[in-house]
Amino acid sequence: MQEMIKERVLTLINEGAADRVLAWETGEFFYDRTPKFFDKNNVNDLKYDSFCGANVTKYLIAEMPKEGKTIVLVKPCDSYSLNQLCTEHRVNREKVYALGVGCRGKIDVEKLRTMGIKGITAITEEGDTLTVSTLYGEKKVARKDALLDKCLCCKGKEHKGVDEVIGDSEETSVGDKFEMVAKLEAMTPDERFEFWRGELSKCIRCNACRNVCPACSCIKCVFDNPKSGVDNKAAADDFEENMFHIIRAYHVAGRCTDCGECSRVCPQGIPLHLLNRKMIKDINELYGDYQAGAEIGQRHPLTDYTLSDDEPSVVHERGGANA
Amino acid sequence: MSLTNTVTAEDLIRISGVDPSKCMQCGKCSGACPSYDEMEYHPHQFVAMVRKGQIEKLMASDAIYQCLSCFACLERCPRNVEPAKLIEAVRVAVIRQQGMNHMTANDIPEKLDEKLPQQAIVSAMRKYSK
Amino acid sequence: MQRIGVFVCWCGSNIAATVDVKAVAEAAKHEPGVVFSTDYQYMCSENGQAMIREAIKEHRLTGVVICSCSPRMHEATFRKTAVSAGLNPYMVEIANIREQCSWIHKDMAEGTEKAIILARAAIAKVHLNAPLVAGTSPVTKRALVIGGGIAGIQTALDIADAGFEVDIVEKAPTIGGRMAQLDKTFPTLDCSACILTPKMVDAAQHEKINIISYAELDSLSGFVGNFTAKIRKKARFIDETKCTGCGICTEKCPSRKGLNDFNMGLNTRGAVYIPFAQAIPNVAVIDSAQCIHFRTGKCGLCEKNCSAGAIKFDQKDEILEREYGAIVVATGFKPIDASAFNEYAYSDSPDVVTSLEFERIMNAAGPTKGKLVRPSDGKHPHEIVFIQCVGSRCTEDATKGKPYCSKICCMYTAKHAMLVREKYPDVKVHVFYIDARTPGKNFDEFYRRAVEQYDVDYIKGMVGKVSVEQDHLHVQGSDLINNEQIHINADMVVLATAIEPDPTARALGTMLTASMDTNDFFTEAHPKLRPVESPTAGVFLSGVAQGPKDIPETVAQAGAAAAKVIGLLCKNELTCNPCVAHANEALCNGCSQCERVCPYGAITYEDKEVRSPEFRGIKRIAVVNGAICQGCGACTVTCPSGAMDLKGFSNSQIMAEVDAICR
Amino acid sequence: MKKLSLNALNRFFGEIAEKQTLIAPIERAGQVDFGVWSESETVRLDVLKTVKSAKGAFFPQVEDMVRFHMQGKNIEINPSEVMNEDFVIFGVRACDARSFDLLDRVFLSDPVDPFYAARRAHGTVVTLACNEPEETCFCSNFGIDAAEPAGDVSAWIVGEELYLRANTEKGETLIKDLEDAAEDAAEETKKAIRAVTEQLPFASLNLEGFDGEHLMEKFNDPAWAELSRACLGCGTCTFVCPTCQCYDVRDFDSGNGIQRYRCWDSCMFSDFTLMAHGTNRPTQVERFRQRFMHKLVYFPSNNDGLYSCVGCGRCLSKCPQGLNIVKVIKALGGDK
Amino acid sequence: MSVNQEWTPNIVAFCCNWCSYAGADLAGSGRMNYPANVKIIRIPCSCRLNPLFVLRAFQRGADGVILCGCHPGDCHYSTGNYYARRRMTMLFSMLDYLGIERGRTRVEWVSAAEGAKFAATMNDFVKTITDLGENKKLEDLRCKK
Repeated sequence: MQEMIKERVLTLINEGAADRVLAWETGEFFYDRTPKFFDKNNVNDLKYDSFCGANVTKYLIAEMPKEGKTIVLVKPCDSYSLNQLCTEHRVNREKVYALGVGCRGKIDVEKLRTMGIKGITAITEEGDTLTVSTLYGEKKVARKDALLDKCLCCKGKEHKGVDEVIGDSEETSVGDKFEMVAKLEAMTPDERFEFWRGELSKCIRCNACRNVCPACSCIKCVFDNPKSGVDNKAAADDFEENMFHIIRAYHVAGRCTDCGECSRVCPQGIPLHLLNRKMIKDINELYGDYQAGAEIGQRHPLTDYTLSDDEPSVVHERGGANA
Repeated sequence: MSLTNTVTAEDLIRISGVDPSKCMQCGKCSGACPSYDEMEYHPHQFVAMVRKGQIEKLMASDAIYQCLSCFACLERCPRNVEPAKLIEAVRVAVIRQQGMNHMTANDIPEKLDEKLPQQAIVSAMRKYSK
Repeated sequence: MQRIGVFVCWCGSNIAATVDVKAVAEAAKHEPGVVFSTDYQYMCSENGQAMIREAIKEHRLTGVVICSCSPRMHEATFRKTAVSAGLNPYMVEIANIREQCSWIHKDMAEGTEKAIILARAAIAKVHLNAPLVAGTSPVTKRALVIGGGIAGIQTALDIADAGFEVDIVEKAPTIGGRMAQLDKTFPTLDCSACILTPKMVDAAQHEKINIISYAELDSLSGFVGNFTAKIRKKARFIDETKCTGCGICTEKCPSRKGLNDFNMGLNTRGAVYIPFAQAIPNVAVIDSAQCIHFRTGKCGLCEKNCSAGAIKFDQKDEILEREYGAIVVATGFKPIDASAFNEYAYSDSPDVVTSLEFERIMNAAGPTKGKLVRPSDGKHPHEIVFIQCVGSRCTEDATKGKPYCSKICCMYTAKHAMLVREKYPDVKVHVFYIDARTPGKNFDEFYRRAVEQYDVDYIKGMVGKVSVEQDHLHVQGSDLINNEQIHINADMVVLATAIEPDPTARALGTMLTASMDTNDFFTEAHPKLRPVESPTAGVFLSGVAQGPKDIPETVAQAGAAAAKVIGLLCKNELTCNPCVAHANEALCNGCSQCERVCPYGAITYEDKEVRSPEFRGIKRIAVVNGAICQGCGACTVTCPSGAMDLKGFSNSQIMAEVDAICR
Repeated sequence: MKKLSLNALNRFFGEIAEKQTLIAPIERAGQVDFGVWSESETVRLDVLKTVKSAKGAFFPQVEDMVRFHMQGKNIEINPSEVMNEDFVIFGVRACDARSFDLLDRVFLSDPVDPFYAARRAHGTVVTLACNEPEETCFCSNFGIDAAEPAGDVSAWIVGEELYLRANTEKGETLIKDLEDAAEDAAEETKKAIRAVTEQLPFASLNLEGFDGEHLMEKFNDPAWAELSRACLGCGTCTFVCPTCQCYDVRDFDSGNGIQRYRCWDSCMFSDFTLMAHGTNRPTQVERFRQRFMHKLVYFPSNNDGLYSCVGCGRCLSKCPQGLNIVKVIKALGGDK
Repeated sequence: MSVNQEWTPNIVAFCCNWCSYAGADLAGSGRMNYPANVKIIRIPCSCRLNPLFVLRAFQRGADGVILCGCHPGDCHYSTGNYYARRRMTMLFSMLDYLGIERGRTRVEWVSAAEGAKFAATMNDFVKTITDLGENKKLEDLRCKK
């Protein structure tokens, strides 16, 4: 597929349909991928394989003032982010050629590490099995066990609103994506509090979740703005840890496409997507099913209303026993 | 009929769930009442008298048994006062003071009468089997 | 750093009885930035205001905090005071220590402590206040009156007499409204048409008044002084400029099945009709749903017979776009549907009629030419029962009745009873009533006349049931005074049905962003002090649209609304509310979320060159039109970056208040 | 050399914790970081790299400095107390142990940082040799021997035994009651570690040219623009880094007074050293360059050629977009 | 607040200018009592309430936060309270999800004519918060020193 993509990109650039391509290059290890802009001279370094988990669409924002058109490689899930960015006028769709690329789920090397696999030197894929070579011998792992968490709640194999698709995709989701949210909802408030304290207390406020998030596209975030009254560079206490994540989830509510980048990049492994997904679940249940980024120009549920919306007290009424 | 404990308006309000202060004495309940002529006190008077605390008079009156519990008053009231429930409450108060049931389900067959409408039996059960 | 003065009002004993005002003034002294603090019996008095003015000058105050009654009461007063001392009016903040403190607390220590906290919050806020300068916007010197009943007509006449242009938009083919349907008016019993039609003619002939009949408001944009209305002029299939109102077409029309709305459906009319003889404009209208030509393509008798050539079957709805400075809502009322009350057998017998139907029956131009007959068989009735409060004062079911008193029923029922007895002394008249409400000039005298002079049988009590029997109506009711149940065999029953706002009002309220109460009556800006203004600037209220009222009250309110409109249109420009939203260019992402929640369309976007530490170059940013923005703040919360903020209620000001309260 | 059965480790920890605070790599919510030990915590000596480095023991992410309190119109000033209790940090790896030397050069040189100095004086460092170095490790480039970690006590895991060797008096005191063992008990383990270290992909990076001599050349290298392009500007690399020592001093207005504290800052952040006029590193290119220039050029220039990187490899595994110091060294170093 | 007394809750009430603030004034005019620990902040419309303000109040030591606005359909700005309703629903849900006690936050619609409802609402809310006790889960200890 990688070669087909390179060929197509080159054709597009040569035809004058675009000037550059936003994709991935390989890093220091066989498994790390860095988003990169290529032109026709170095497009040969373009890499597309099972390690290209990163969602590159946010890089388009900085590209907008430049002349010409950019091809962006989007996996099915990334296409939602692209549409959402266009809806919010952060990306001008006319300056982008969205090239959908097939995806059968991306591999999470961190996951292999947490399985206790150390010193990874190579991974070969054969069907549903991965063979992991390490400094300390070879290990076999089922592919599905090594997928990024975001692939486990895959939004499907369909690219939304792209100009063209290359390669086939597979849906990789397993079970109900709201399962963990529902599990948390079923806990008592104190249990939930303990759960989130445990998770959020790990936060080092590196801002990776925010900076990678395609919805967090503010030119200056409130948490960086001394005039906002809530800025800080470190969570000085529990309250600030909570507040940062509450406000971040709230600011992206209705706009979050559930791309899962926040959890992917968190160095502390905080399941941040569970915050966003809770908002998505609530929106679906209270205001009707809504998928941010499904198309350009949607009016998101928090900038909309109906006369018969539930009262906020519905929050207290739902979930009965654990009130 | 011996009245040992004093029944207050609050007791009746609690038993019936009726708020007599909502009544504006329009008399539509009494205008709709099929037992009006038999009753010493009429539906609107029940409401007024409960409001004034004249409970003993009501409890002593046969009017409480002349009410058919047809609920016409309740249906017609423009302000949801529900006089029938209040009358029922007075009956209940009387029965509670008596401390025993007048009628059990077993007594019904012998009392059955071809001419008696079924509603009357139901009503009678309501009245006497507290 | 601001130099803040704090002024604590005693409000006589209203505040001083439960708040130690001296302690509040003393505590305020220790707050940062406070350079002067004092207390006084009545801050709003001339002496109090003089004290504030002097302090502003003497202590070079940049901010003022008044601890007094609600800002809704005297904020404007104290802002003016500040202006007269050379301070920007928006540098004044009020701490509400009366309504929200001294009046609700009994304990002195508690009240004082809370007053100090409220003062601190106001001080914290004023630290962040900035002088605001109100912008101005021009005023279009034309008014729109929605509804052409007596309320609308009177308002339009008064405005036009002051020299301003007025458009009346009336949804029916003629102006005149409900009053045109009435026979006589209480308490003088003069003929309704005789006093109304000259007014209609005045309106039609007034050079400043433009009547747009058979039309409805389609949409409205803009703001006080600058509304743009789109008015849908429905096709009447008649060329208004040609029709002479001769009425030949209405006679020739072969379709006679249309219910005559003007006569409350008691008789029928042709597909082409003129609602009533004195209609204005005196122009026919074709009911296309009924018209044979529209249904079959044939007929066209009217067209053939019209010598003026006024019939236009191909006429289309027309949209007029007009600009206005002010809008008056005079949409009036309709009687509620009496069929919801099964007990009165309205649906079961044609002899049970509503009062407005009875009004038409009694009217010389009505379906019976003014002769009192039973609708069922045309026979003369001998006994009539009037029932009051049908659906009024009814809290039972919102879909059925109305919780309010409709106000006019007692009087018109007395009028009806009296008119019947006057014309037909043989007819027995009973009136069932709950309370006879007759406050008004000559009202009670009128009612007593019905009882004493005309021998109308007033029965204190309500009807529980009306049943249709062979040739009469059996009425069962209670007489509470005689403590008996009454049974009457009546020939007719007249229901004094409650009145409710016209059904078009709700949609109009939304279009005008004018608030309404749960009963769909338009809300006044203040129930006592601003009874003819809507809270939405530039929208005024006239007649029953605001609440039940009789004709003289309606006319009075119509005049008052006109006066308010004139006051507005006299101005060449309006001062805008300076407490509006504004976008910080450096922070704005141009994401368009704010635009989506703005109820006024005050936000637009433009590409602009911006230089900030985070961004250099051209970017899309939000721009707020300060004349359109009303300052609700919906945009400020939807903005994730905090670029959008509200002057006078900024993020930092509100947070400062929170901090001060939670300290 | 002393020895201790790994089974007895918890008892040993308990003995230490009776007298002083014990900090060890413990697992919380699925992640292993240095934290205060108690019997209920799970110690994970098998995990090579804690997410955050050990520097937090001496230079915590947030540290209160002084509190101001307004009384009427007077200000009361209460400086925070410096650390005054002994503590032990256990399980520090060779790379992190070296980072303490680097931090010392910053915080203990004049003017001495009293908060850091107090923590250093009260802390006893127990290091642990890296039995299974990972592919991201490259400490050997900076003269660090993963088999011979520094610290007050050095430790090795050999089979089911832990061997400990005191390097300082503090260390001596800590382990004096343990059972004696042969001095060469860990030699085989050390050999094995060194054998792996040599095979690591980045065992020998070419650091040529990273010195004061070539400062301008490196500074002006056009490669920075491309290298930094994917950088998100998050602080992950700096916050997991054992040698990053930048902090910001901030005031928090609590309503009742001002709490002045310092917290880690990151040169990757757009508001790093933001001043009234703006910032002198307006784009991510400058910020990215700053971080690596500091580690590889400025710091060694001022500190006898000592690089401000210890090769722990945390940035290699944690950067969300696969950027890291190795990539920079390869792009700008001798192998360019 | 004085530290010597036993704990009483501190409650911040955000009231929209047009309905609820006027309702609060009416409660005052009617001399309807409610506890002094309720302090009102006037905002132009319920839709002006930023979730940040709610969190700020909790941070600074509020034990309960209540938002009062015009009844849905009666907003002075026609749509403000509809947005507020969704926003607060989502915020409350988020707080609940994080394990913050339900009941610390509330929204009530109080019209300018509902002085009695305002007072009754405040009495009830104060009681709820008193029963819930001190806000420990969302406090910033620095603010309590």
